[in-house]
Amino acid sequence: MVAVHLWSSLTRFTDGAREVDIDAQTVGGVLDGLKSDYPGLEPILDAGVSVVIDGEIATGRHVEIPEGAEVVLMQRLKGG
Amino acid sequence: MSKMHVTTTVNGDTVEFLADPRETLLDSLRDQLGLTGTKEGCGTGDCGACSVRLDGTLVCSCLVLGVEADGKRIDTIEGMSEDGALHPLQRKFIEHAALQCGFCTPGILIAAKALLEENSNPTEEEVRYWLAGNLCRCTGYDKIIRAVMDAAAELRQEAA
Amino acid sequence: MRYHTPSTFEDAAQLAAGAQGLTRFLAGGTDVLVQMRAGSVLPDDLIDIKKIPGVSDITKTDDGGWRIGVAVPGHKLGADAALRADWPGVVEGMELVGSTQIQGRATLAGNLCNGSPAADGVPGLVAAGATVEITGPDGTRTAKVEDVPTGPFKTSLAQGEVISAILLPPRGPNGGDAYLRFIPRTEMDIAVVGCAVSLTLDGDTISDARVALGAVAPVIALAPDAAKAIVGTTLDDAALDALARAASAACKPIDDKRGTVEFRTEVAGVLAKRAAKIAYARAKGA
Amino acid sequence: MAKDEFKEYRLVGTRPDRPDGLDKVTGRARYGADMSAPGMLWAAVVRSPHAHAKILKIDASKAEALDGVKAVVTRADFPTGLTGEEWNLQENTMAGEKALYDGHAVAAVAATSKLLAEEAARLIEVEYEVLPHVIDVDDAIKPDAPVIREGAANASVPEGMPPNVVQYLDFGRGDIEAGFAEADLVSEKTYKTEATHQGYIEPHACLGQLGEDGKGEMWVCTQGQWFIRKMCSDVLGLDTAQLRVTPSEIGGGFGGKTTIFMEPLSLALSRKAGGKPVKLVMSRSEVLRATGPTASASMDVKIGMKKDGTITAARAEFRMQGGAFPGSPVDMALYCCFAPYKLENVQHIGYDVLANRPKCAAYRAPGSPMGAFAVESLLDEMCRELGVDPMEMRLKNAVVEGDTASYGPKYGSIGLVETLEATKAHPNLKAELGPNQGRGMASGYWFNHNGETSVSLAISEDGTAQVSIGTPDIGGSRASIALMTAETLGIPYEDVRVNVVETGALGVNEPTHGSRATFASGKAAVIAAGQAIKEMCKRAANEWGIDPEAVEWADGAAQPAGPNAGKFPPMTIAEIAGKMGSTGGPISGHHESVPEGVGASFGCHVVDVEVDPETGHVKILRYLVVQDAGRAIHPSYVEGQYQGGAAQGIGWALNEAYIYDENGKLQNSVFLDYRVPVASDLPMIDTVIVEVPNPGHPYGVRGVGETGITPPLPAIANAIQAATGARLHDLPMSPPKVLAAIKAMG
Repeated sequence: MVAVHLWSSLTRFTDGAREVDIDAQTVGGVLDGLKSDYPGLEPILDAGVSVVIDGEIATGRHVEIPEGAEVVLMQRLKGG
Repeated sequence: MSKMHVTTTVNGDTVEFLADPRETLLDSLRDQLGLTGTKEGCGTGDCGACSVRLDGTLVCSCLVLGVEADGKRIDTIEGMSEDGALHPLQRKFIEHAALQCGFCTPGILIAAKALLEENSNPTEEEVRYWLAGNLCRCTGYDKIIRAVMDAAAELRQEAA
Repeated sequence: MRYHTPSTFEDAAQLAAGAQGLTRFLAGGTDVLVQMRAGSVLPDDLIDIKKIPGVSDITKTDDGGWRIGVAVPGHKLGADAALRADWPGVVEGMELVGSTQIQGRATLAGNLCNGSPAADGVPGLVAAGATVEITGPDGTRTAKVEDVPTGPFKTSLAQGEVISAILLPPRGPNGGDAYLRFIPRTEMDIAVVGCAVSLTLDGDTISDARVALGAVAPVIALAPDAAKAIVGTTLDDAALDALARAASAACKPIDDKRGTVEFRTEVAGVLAKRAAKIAYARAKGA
Repeated sequence: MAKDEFKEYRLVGTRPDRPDGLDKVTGRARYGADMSAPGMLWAAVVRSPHAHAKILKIDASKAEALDGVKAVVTRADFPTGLTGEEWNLQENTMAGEKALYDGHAVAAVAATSKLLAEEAARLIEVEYEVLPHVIDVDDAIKPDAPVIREGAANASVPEGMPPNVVQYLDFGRGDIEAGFAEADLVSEKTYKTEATHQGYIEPHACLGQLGEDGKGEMWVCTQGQWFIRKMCSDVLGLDTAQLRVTPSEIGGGFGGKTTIFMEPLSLALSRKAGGKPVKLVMSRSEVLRATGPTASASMDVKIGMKKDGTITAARAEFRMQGGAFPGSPVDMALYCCFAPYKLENVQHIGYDVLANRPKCAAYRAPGSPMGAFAVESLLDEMCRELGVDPMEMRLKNAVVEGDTASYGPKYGSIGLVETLEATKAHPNLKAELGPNQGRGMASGYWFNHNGETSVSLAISEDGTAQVSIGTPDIGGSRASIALMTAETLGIPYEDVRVNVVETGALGVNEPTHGSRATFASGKAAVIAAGQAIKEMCKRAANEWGIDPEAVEWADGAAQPAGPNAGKFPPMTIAEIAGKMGSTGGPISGHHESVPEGVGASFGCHVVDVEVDPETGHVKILRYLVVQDAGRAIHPSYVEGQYQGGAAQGIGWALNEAYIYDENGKLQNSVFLDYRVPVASDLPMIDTVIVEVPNPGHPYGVRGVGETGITPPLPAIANAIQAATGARLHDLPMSPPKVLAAIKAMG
């Protein structure tokens, strides 16, 4: 199980939960798990988010999530 | 709207072209003569990227008509190095990293050369005011000013 | 567009008088070419007056005044030490127009004929009491510089009329002038406020003065009350304050992208004081 | 990490001439508008003069009747059915039912000459029905504001929000009210920033060609050729691989050239004109009216502070408009605004709002400068009120490795404290100040970015190396990548040629954005060089008849690793390369990834100003930039990024702004009135490169391009207060505003 921290306005789709447990081993698994557990999140996740694992932005769906890692969902970062 | 025949000297070479009288010297240089080193940044005389010398005078070629060049002498960035040797200003710009994107560089080099011909030992403030009509958005001007001052020092040494 | 290069002002005037569509005279071109590029002015006939003999000359007249050719660019004006010694305020006004590159082309006459209320070259001429020689299809006349602009980008020149010279009066002894403008940056801006002061001293006392304001009204104009405030004084603090108040009171500015009514009004007074001090020092020979 | 613990390198950290320097000082370098093609046409664009208007009719018959006019396109020439950002891009390229801002393209024409194309454009008649418009973000967010587009809001926006809110954001942690209750001083203020433009000196330019078969080519000035390819393909309904995009040299971008504006128009015109190449070059006025300036912002910030300077809680509520389309950087602004501070209790709320302005693009650290203006200004005001030294306050609350960032994740290796300490030690802080002079300080932050990256390296027959990269060189990155490659291979810097290549030559690369080129392309080049080294060791091992594992690479040559490997003289790269045809073929390396290990960069700026109390004119006397570069590969170009960022920030702070009239028309669409700093406006810009190496990069690189634009806005506001006592809360701090603020103090 991975504990995923969400930003506040997403809690509308998670019955108010700021942190949700998802059964997944990878970033892709987390995103898919979020969608299936909380369908309201789907358009937001599809619009693009960053998954931050222990402070580092994951580089793709394949990235594995270590045991006990801190997982934070953020808007997708871009730059100039 | 008939075109006019223009004969002019560019970087020492006599050239001829046909110009629509509405066409700027900048467009004549770039589109008729293939001298694309002179750049257009604004078309209104506010950025200096199109700087050239017209009979020795520093001007914005976007504010000169092609037909006005008839019988005149024009110097552009393409003529700045002589016999394959870079002008000290050109060398110093590379050495001091005085360019990032390089788009304003030809105009600044032309303008700086005109300054050093008029004033071989300019102060930092004089360089800054002389180049106020040459916008650079990348460098904050610091390294440009240093490169011009250093080139001036080298030219003075050569002259001494 | 037809491009003409007449060799006399008479020919230039005839060309313009006979033209059917839109006509522009081309001297330095630093306004006309910008307008053509923006598509705001698309002339049918463009009359380049730079091939007329004498247009690039600056000559001292027999009475001790100056005749400035209409194609004299700013950098050439600035390089004339004798002219600068007589009328430094006129010269420094023109030198503030644009960049080094613009100075290679832009002319006093063009700056005047463009009709901008913010023209930096003009307040100095107005304060100096300069006139222009105008050639038209029916001959030549002269006019005061301040009578040329009639509104933003409008002039009193009739169809076919072209300015053929700018005439400065003799400076005379114990005189000095100065021009200051305010801009947000240090260079390359159009004046938000401009102020020229020309004065003559009798000992330490100002015997005669003219103050001209730019960018604070539809046209560049004299501010007679501002001049009155310093005539008869030694430019002491009270006179300077009165000058500032009168200069501010003469303003009829607008809010625009370059400044506000309040700002222009306030700064007109500040610049009038500062310009008067410089002109005074110059008159003293400092 | 102290400097002396540093690994010293042969090349990394030196300052050689940049490889493209000669081309750029001789006028030979070819930028967007410098390319021509046989049979080429010129294009011009017809743009809306209205801020918001229904397009009733477009009549191009007069234009089409001109001899030499070859094609006219309108939205009717584009495919339908696009959605999301693809639709946004298409709509921004060419207006459909409505013109959404002054300058929005409504038609385009191609003709045999530039002057003819412009004349034809003037003859295209467009009938409009003018609609009510809205420009200011605080007006646009009102419930009764003119509605710019129904249905543009995404799923993040709760029911009942005003109609122009298209994205809503709310995140934070801790107990914000409890945090404020702990404070000795709680302050809350509102700050506003106006839109500014990247102001690159090169206007957008492209030369496009597209045949009836859907195959096309484009030469274009861009930060990202693959982005251009994908976006043009989306907008025109093309197969992406059929379009080949070659980047020109680029005359500045700063984020503004990471997307499309008019590029699809040249392709659409080309297709309609029978496949003739079409050149399209924007005027400066078109650049300012119709490309991608940054957002304008209205920001409420509330902070609680103890007497000793400890921050107990912080709350930010930001409203930003990024034009008539979703995408203002309100999210980035919120992420960055409190990033330098350790916060237990923090809350962020953001609204992305539509207005009748051009679609914003990225601009150097998008969002971060606005947020910093609000937060760093308020912190300075609070330090004044409490009598706390602003530097000590920053040190006391500074984040360090392992801290949780205000926006969520934990920080890895960062150099904020080192940056602040280096600032504190700088002589500029001891310079004496005269009357009407004041000093201000502020911090800034940018995450930096990795992005899709693909790099190829090949060893040439003589042992020199070529590196193909996909990130256009916007400020000297060829030099830094050549340095790292040469360092790794053990060969001279001059033996490496770095080529920025077209879309056909590599896998997909993201643009040069997010301060990523030297980090990402550099890291990939180093890995690719490692692969080539491994292969060269193998070739030497085969030659020597020993195990490849027994060969190591040093000083540009294969060497037996230790005495057990046997005694062989080193085999140089030139020797190995010279025989490659007979020893197994070409030697190359290739790496593609989204590279891990991005290192964030903090900066601190200190500025001294002098304010004319009678005119409000602000003169910059002294300017100091201190920033963590991780490791400066080519220090001159790192300094250049610091200085350039500071100069742009100074312009934003003092005089740059989008100015609209009451009809929503842009009033300052030329450089005369869009006032970027000129040479005489600035002093020398002092720099200190702090080097806390990024463990995620083989040479310790952090991106350095963006952080530098962030601190100037608040630093100058803080300095103006120090000089005059007057506090400015709105940008730009132009003379009329400064004078009014001074007068308001009485």
